[in-house]
Amino acid sequence: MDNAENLIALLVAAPLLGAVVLLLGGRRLDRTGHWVGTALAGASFVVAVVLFTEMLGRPGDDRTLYQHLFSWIPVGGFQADVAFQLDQLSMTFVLLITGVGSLIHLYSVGYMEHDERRRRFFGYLNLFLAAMLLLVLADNYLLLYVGWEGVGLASYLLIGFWQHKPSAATAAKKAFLVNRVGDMGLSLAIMVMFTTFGTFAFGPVLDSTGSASEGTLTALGLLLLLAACGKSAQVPLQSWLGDAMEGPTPVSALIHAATMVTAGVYLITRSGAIFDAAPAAQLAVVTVGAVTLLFGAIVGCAKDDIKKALAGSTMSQIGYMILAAGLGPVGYAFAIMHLVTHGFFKAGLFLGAGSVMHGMNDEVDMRRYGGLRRYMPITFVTFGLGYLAIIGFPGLSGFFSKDKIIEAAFAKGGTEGWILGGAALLGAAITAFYMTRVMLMTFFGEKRWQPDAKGELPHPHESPRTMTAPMIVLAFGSVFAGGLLSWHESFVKWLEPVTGFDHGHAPLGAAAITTATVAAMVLGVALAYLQYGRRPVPATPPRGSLLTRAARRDLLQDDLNHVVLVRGGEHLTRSLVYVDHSLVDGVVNGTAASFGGLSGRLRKLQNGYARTYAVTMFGGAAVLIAATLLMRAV
Amino acid sequence: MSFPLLTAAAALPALGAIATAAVPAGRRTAAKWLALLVSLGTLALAAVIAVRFEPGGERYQLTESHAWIADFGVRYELGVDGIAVALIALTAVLIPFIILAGWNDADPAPDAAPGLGGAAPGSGGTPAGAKHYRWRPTQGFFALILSVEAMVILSFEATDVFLFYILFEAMLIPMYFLIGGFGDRAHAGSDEHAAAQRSYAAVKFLLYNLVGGLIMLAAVIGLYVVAGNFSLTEIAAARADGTLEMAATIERLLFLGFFFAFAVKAPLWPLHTWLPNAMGESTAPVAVLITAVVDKVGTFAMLRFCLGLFPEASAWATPVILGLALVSIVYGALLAVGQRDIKRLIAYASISHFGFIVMGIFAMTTQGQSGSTLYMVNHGISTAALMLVAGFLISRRGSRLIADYGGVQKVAPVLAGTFLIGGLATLSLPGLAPFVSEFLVLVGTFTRYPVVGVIATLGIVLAALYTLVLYQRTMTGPVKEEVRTLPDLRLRELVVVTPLIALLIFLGVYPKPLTDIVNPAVEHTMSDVRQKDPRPEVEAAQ
Amino acid sequence: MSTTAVHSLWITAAQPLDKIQAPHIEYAQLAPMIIVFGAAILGVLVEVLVPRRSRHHTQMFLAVVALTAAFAAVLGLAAGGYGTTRAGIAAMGAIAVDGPALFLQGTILLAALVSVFTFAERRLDPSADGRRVDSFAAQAASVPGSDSEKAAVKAGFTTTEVFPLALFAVAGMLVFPAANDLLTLFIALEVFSLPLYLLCALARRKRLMSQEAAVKYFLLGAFSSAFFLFGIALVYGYAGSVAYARIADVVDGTVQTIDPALAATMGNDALLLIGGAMLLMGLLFKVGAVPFHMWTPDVYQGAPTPVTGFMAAATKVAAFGALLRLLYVVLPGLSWDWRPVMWAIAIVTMLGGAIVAITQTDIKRLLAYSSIAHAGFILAGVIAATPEGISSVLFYLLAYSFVTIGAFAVVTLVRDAGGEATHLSKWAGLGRRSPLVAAVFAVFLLAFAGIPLTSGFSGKFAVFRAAAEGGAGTLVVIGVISSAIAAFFYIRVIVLMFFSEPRPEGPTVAVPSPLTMTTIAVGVAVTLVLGVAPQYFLDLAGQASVFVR
Amino acid sequence: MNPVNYLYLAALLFTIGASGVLIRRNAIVVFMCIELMLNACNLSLVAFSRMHGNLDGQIIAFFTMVVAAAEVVVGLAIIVSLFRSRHSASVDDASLMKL
Repeated sequence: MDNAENLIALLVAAPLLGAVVLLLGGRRLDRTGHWVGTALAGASFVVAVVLFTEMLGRPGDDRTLYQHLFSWIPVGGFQADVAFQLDQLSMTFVLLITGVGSLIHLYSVGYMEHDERRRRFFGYLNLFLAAMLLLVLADNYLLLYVGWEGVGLASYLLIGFWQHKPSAATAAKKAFLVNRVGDMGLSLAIMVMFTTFGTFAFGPVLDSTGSASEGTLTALGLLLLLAACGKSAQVPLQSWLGDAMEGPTPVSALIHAATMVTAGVYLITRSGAIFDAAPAAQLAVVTVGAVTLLFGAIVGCAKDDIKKALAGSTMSQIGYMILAAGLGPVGYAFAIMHLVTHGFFKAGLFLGAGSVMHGMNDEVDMRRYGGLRRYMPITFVTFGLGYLAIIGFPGLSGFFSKDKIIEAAFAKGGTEGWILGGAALLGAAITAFYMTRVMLMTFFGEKRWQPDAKGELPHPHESPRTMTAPMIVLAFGSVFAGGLLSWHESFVKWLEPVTGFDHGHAPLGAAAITTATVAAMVLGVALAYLQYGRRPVPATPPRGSLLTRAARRDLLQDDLNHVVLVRGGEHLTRSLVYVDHSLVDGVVNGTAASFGGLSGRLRKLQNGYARTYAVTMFGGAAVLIAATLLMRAV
Repeated sequence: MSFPLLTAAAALPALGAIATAAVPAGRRTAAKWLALLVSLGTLALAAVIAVRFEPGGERYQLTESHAWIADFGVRYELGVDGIAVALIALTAVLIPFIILAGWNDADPAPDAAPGLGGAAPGSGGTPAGAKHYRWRPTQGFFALILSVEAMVILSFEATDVFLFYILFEAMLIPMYFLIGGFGDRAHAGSDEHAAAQRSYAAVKFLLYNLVGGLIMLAAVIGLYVVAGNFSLTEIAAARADGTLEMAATIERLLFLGFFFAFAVKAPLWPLHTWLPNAMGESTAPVAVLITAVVDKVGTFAMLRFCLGLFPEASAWATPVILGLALVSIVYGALLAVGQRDIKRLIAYASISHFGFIVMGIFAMTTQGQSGSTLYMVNHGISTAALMLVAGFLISRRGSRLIADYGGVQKVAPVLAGTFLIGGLATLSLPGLAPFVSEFLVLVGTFTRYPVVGVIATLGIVLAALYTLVLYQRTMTGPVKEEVRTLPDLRLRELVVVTPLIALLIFLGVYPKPLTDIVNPAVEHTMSDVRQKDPRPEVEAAQ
Repeated sequence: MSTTAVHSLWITAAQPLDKIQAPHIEYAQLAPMIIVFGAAILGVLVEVLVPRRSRHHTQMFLAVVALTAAFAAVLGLAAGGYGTTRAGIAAMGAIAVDGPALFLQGTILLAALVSVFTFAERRLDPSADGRRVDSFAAQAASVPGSDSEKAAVKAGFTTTEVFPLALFAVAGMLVFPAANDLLTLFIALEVFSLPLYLLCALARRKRLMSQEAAVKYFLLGAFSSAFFLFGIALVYGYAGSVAYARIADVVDGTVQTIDPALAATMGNDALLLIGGAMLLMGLLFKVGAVPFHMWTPDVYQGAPTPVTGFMAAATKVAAFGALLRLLYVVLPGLSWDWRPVMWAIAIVTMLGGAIVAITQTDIKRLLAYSSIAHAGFILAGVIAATPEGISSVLFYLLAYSFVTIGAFAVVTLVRDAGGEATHLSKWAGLGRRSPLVAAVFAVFLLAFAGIPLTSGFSGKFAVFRAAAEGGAGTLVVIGVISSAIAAFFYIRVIVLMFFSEPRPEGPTVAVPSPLTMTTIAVGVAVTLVLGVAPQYFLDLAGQASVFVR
Repeated sequence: MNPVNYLYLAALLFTIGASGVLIRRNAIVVFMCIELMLNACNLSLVAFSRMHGNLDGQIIAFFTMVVAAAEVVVGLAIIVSLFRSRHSASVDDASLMKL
C-alpha cells in the first residue's frame, strides 16, 4: 500500500462522525446508537491495525507517515496547519487507544444498559476517542493542544454524565478547571516556542533545540511539565482524579486509567529533545514523578471506595511513567512500555470493579463487599490477573515494565539515582500492599453486604457477556503484553528511532534490582495479608492513624485548595464586586451628584427679588469695568 | 461610478426602519416580518460586499466620495478594508437573529410589561389601555434596531473622521431608547423599581458615551485645526510622507481625545460600569446588540483611527493601555465569577473579552491585530449565542438570578446543550471560533510583551471558572420546582441558535476565509504604525 | 437718523431757506425696516378703526404680510449684492447695510413670522363663552380675577395690540444689528425693548406671574439701558463722536485731524475702557450672559409662552448682531482688552447655565437656563475674532432661534386645567400619551444638546471650530464639558417623557390649529436640514461674514 | 468753569440713582432712580458736547429725554397694573417666581 498516510485522517474521522451522529441524531437513534458508536470505534481500530502492518513493512528509520489536511490559522509568521504525523510513538498510542477504547465501548453496551441517556454516553465516548487520537496524531503543538483540551471536554462531559448528582457536576467542573491550569502551561509553552523558533511544529522545534538557550529550554520544559501534571494528575495538580470517579466506571477505565491520563507522558516523551537539553527541567520531572508515585500509593492504601483506591494506584503508576520519562533516553521506552501494560491491567481492574459494582447495586465501599469470588468467578479471575500484573508478579506484564523503570531510576546514578530508585522500590512495595488489600476486601473474607438505599440486600451475579468479554481480553493483555514487548527488547527497538535509547548501567546489577523489586512486592503482599487476610475487616472504618486519616482526605490537598483558592477567591471576588459598585461606579455617580449639589446651591441665588438681580448686575458691571481696567494696567 | 454598494448596505436598513415605524398600530406581525426581511436583504448586500472585495487589492475598496459639508472640510467618503468587511458581515449576520430572538419582546403585554414595551398596570395596562395610547412599541422596537444597524454599518464604512464621529454619536440615541424603553420583563421587585433601574441604565449608557463622544468632539475639532480636513486616507498619507507634521504633545492630546471615547464604548476598565447595567436591564436581544455589535465600533475605531491617525502617540500610550487591558481581562473575569445575575455575568465576561481585544490591538503585531479583528467577530457570535439562549431561559422562568435555576439540563436538554456550547465558546475551547482569536491575541502579545502575555493567559482559567460555575448552578443538579415545567427550545429559538453555533464551529475549524480577508488590512495598519513583528530568536531548522 | 445729519440741520436752520440740503436717505436699502415700522403704525390705526370682531384677523394678516414683505425685501437686497460687494452705509451713516445685517435681519424676520403664528393661535385655550381665545389677556388693564376681567372675557375682548407691539419690537430688532452709530443703537434698543416689556405682561393665564415678569424685565432692562447710555456718553466723550467709523479711527489712533479737546480726552483711556465695558454690559444683558442673566428665567417663565419663544429667539439674534458689530467694527483696536474679559464671561455663562439647569423643575425655566448656556457657546464664537467666528455665530443664531421657537411652541400644547402644564413632573409619560408631540420635543431637546444630525450639532461644531482656530482651545474644552453637563438635563426630560409612567391626572395635549403646526413643522424642518445638509446656509453665513466700515 | 466738574456731578448722580435702584423697594421710586441715572447720562453728554465743541451730545440728550418719556409711559403702565392686582408697589412682593 503506497499512500497509506491518507488513512490517518480516517482514524480521527470515524469516532468524530460517531460523536456527531449520536449527539445530533436525536431519539430515533436511542435503540441502535450504542452499536453505531462501538462499530465506529472498532473501525478506527481496524484502520490502526492496517496502518500498523503497513508501518512494520518499512525500514525502522522510515516509518513516519505525514498527512497535511489544510492550513488552519495562517497569520503572518504564525502558520498553524491541520496536519498529522504518525510515527512509532503515535502508533503505539493509537493502537492502545483504539484497542482498549473499542473494548470499553463493548463493555459499556452492557454496563449502561439501563440508562436512558446511553446514546449520549456513547456520543461522548466517541468524542473522547476522536480528541485523544487527534492529540497523539497532531504534527504540531497547537493541534495537539486542540486534542488536549478536547479530551478535557470529553472527560468533563463524562464525569458529569450523571449531572443530577451535584457531586458529579462539581467533580466534572473541578476536573476541567484543574486541567485548565495545566493547559495554561501548554499554551504558554506554545507561545514561548513561537517566540523562540517562529514555529511550533514538532519537526522544526525539536530539531533546533540545539540552537536555543538552555534558559529558554528549561522554561519550555517546566511549562510542558505543568501541562503534563494537569492532564496526568501529577502532584500538585492531582486532586481532580479522585473525584473524577464520580463518572460511570467505563469512563474511569478508559479515560482516567488507560488513555487520557497518560497524555502527559506522551507530551514529555514527544518533547524529549527539549528535556534532554534542559537537565533542570528533567530533574523537576523525575521529582514530580517520584513524589506522585508515593503520594498516589499512600492515598490508595487508605481509600475504602474501590474506585478511589484504583484511582490512587493510577496516579502512582503514572508517577512511575513520568519518572521514567524524566530519566531521558534511558527511560522513554520503558515509560511508554509501562504505559501500554498499565493500559491493559488498569483498564481490566476498573472494568472488574465496575462489574463488581454492577453486581452489588452500585455499592462502592469495599468494606461492604467480601467473599465475592464465589459469586462472580470471571470477574474474580480477570481482576486477579490484573492484580498480579500491577503488583509486578514475575512473568506478568507489570513485572517487566516496572522492573525496567526501577532499574533505570537507579541508573540515573549518584545520590539522585539512589533516592529515585529507592522511591520506586518503596512504591512497588506499597502498590503490592494496597492492591492486595483491595483484592482481599473484595473477593475474600466473609460477606459484609449491606442493604442499599432501597433496603434490599444485593444479589451478586456475574455480569453479561458484553461486559465479561472485554475483561477477559484485557486480562490476556495484562498477562502477556509485558513479556511480548520486552522479548528481545522488541519494543525498545521499535521506539528507538523516535525516542532514542541508551543502556544506563545501574550501580548494582540488573539481577540484584529485580530481586529487590520482587522482595518489596512480597513484603507488601505479606503485610496486607496480615492486616486484612488474617483478621476480619470492620464494616465501619476504624479511626486509623494520623497518616491514614490524612490519606483518606487525599493527604489534605483538597483542604489546602479549599482554604487557599476557593475561600480566597470568594473573598477576592466579593470585595471586587464591592469595589466596582462603590468605588469605580461611585466616583462617576459622585461627580454627577456633586454637580447636582452645586446646581442646588447656585439656584438659591435666583431668589426672585428684582433688587438682588439688580445687585448682581451692578456687581457684574463693576467687576467687568475693573477687569477691563486691570487688563490695561497689566 | 458603479453602483453605490456601501451606501445601499446602510440605506436599506435605514429605509426599512422608517417603513417599519410607519406600519399601523394594529399590524404588529407585519412590522416584524418587514423588519426581518429588511435585515435579510441587508445580509445579502453584505454578502455581495464580501464577495466583491478583493483581499489582495487596494487598501480601501468599493470607495464612494461625495461633497458634503465643504465648510467643515467634510466629505461623504466610504470605503472598506478587510477589517471593515468582516465587521459589516458580523453586523449583517447578527441583526436577523436579534430580530428573530426579540420577536415577542416588544409586544404590549397585558401583564406587567415595563417601559415602552407596553403599558404598565395602573396606567391602563390592558390591551385596551395600550390602544388608548397611540404608542406602537413593537414597530418602534424593530425600527430602532434597524436604524442602529444602518448607523453601525455606515460607521464601519466611513473613511471620513467627521462622518464617523457623527454616526458614532448618533447611534447612541436609538440604543438609548432600546435600553430604556424596552426593558427585560424578568425583573426582581416592583415595576416602578424596574422602571427606575432601567432608565438609570439607559441614562448611564447615554451619559458615559456622550461624555466620551464630546471629548472626542474636541479632539475632532483639534484634528481639523491641525490637518485642515477629515479624510482618513489623506491625513494618513500626509502623516506618512511627512507633509503633515504634528507636535508630539498635540498628537498625544488628540489621541487621548479619540481613545477616551473608544475606550468608553469598548468598554475598557475603569470606564466599563455602564455595560453591566445596560445589558442587565435591557432585553437579551438588545444586550446582544450592545455588546456584540455597537461596542465593536469602539474597538474597530481604535484599530482604524487611533493607530491610523496617531501612530507615534499610539506607541507612546501603549504601555498604559496594555495595563488597562490587562486589568479589564482579570478584573472583568473575577467580577463575572462574583455575579448573581446571569446577564450581568455575561456582561462582565464581555468586559474581560474586550480587554483581550484592546490588548491585541495595541500589542502591535500582526498576530495580535488579526487576532483582535477575529476576536471582534467571534466574540460577537459567541456572546450572541450565549446571551440569546440565556434570554430564552430567562423569559421562561421570569428571573435573571442564577440561584433561581437548577437542573434545567434534565428538563430542557437542548436548551442546556446550546447554552453549554455557548459557554464553551466563551471560555474559548479549541475547535470553536473564539479559541483561534484568543490564542492569536495571546501569541501576538507574548512575542512582544511576554509578561503581559503570561498574566493575560490567567484569563483563560478564570473564563473556565465563571462559565462552568454558571452552567453548573443553572443546568445541573437536582431539578428545582419552578423549573420543572419549563419547555425546551421552540422552533423559532432553534432557528436563532443553530446557525450561530454552526458558525462558531466552522470558524473554529476553518477560519482561513476570515484571516485571508483580514491579514492584508492588518499589514496596512502595521505599516501605518511603522511596526514589524519581532523576529524569532533562533532560525528553526526546517 | 444720524446725529451728524441732525447737526447739519441744526447749523443750517439759521441760514436762508434756499441753503437747506435735505438729508439723503436710501429708502430701497432701508426697505425692510421701513416696511415693518409702517406696518406697526398701521396696526395702531387698525386698533382704532377696525371693529373688534375682525381686528384679530386683520392684525394677523397685516403682520404676516408685513413680515413676509420685509423678508422679501431682505432677500432682494441680498440678491442685489448689498450683502457683499455693494455693502455700504445708508441714511447718512446711521445704518449699515452689509452681510451680517442682512443675514440677521432675515433670521429675525423669519423667526418673527413663525412666532406670529403662535401669537395668533386660538385653539389651545378652551373657548370662553363660545369664542375662541388666544394666550393673551382679554383686557390687560383689568385686575386679575376682578369683575371687569370677567366682563371683558364675556365680551370676548382680546388684546390684539400684541401684533403691532410685536411689529415695533421686530422693527427695533432689525435696526439693532444694523445700527452704525451709538445713538441709533440706543434708540433701536429701546424701540424693541419697550414693546417686549408690555408683551410680557399680557398673559391670559397666571397673570400675576406675567405682570411680575414684566416688572422685573422692565426695571432691570431700564437699569441696564441706563448703564448702556452712560457707556455711550463716556465713549462719546472719549472719541468726540458716536459714529462707529469715527470711534474706531480714534481708538486705533488713525484719525487725521486732532483738535486739542479730542487730544485731551483721547489721552484718557479710562473713558474708553469704562464706556466700552458699560456698552458691553448693556448688550450682554440682552443676550442673557452671566452675570447679567438673572432676569432670564423669571421673565421666560412668566411671559406668555409665544412671547417667550419670540423673545428668546429674536432678541438673542439682534443683540448678538449688535455685539458682533460693536466688537468687530468699533472696538477691534481694544481686542486685547475685551477678549480676556469675554473669555471669562463665556466660561461662566456656559458652565453657570448648564449647571443651574440641572435642578430645574419648570420646563420654561429649564429652557431659559439652556438659553443662557447657549449664549455662552455663541460667545465662544464671538471671541474667535475671525471671519469664521462671525459666520459661525450667524449660523448658530439661525439654527438656535428656530429650535427655540419650536420648543416653546410645543410647550404651549401641553395643557391642563390651569393652562399650560409647565411643571416637569406633569410631562411624565408624555411619550406614551402622544408619541408624536413627545418625539418632536425630543428632537428639539437633542438639538439643544447638540447631538449630531441636528442643527444644534452643526452650530456647536462651527462655533467651537472657529474658537479653536482663533486659539481658544481651552474655551472649546470647557464648552465641551459644559455641553456634557447640559446633555444631562435634556436627557432627563426625555427620560421623563418616554420612560416613566404617565400620571392618571396628567395633562392633555391640545390639538393646535395649522398655525402652530406650521411653526413646529418649520422648526423641525430647519433643525433637521441644518443638521444633515447645512452646507448652503454655512456658505450664506460665510459670505455674510464681512462687516462694512 | 471747568466742564470736567459736570462730569463728576454726572457720575455722582448716576451712582446715587444706581444705589437708589438697589436700595429702594417701591417700584415707582426705583423707576425714578433710573430716570435719575438717565439724566446723569444727559448731563455728561452735554458736558462732553461742550468739551468737544460739537453738538452731538446735546442732540443725544434730546433723544434720551424722548426715550425716557416713552419708558415712563410703558413703565408706569406695567407698575400700575401690578399695583392694582397686588395693592402694593413693592418690588420685593413680586417674587412668585424664584429658584
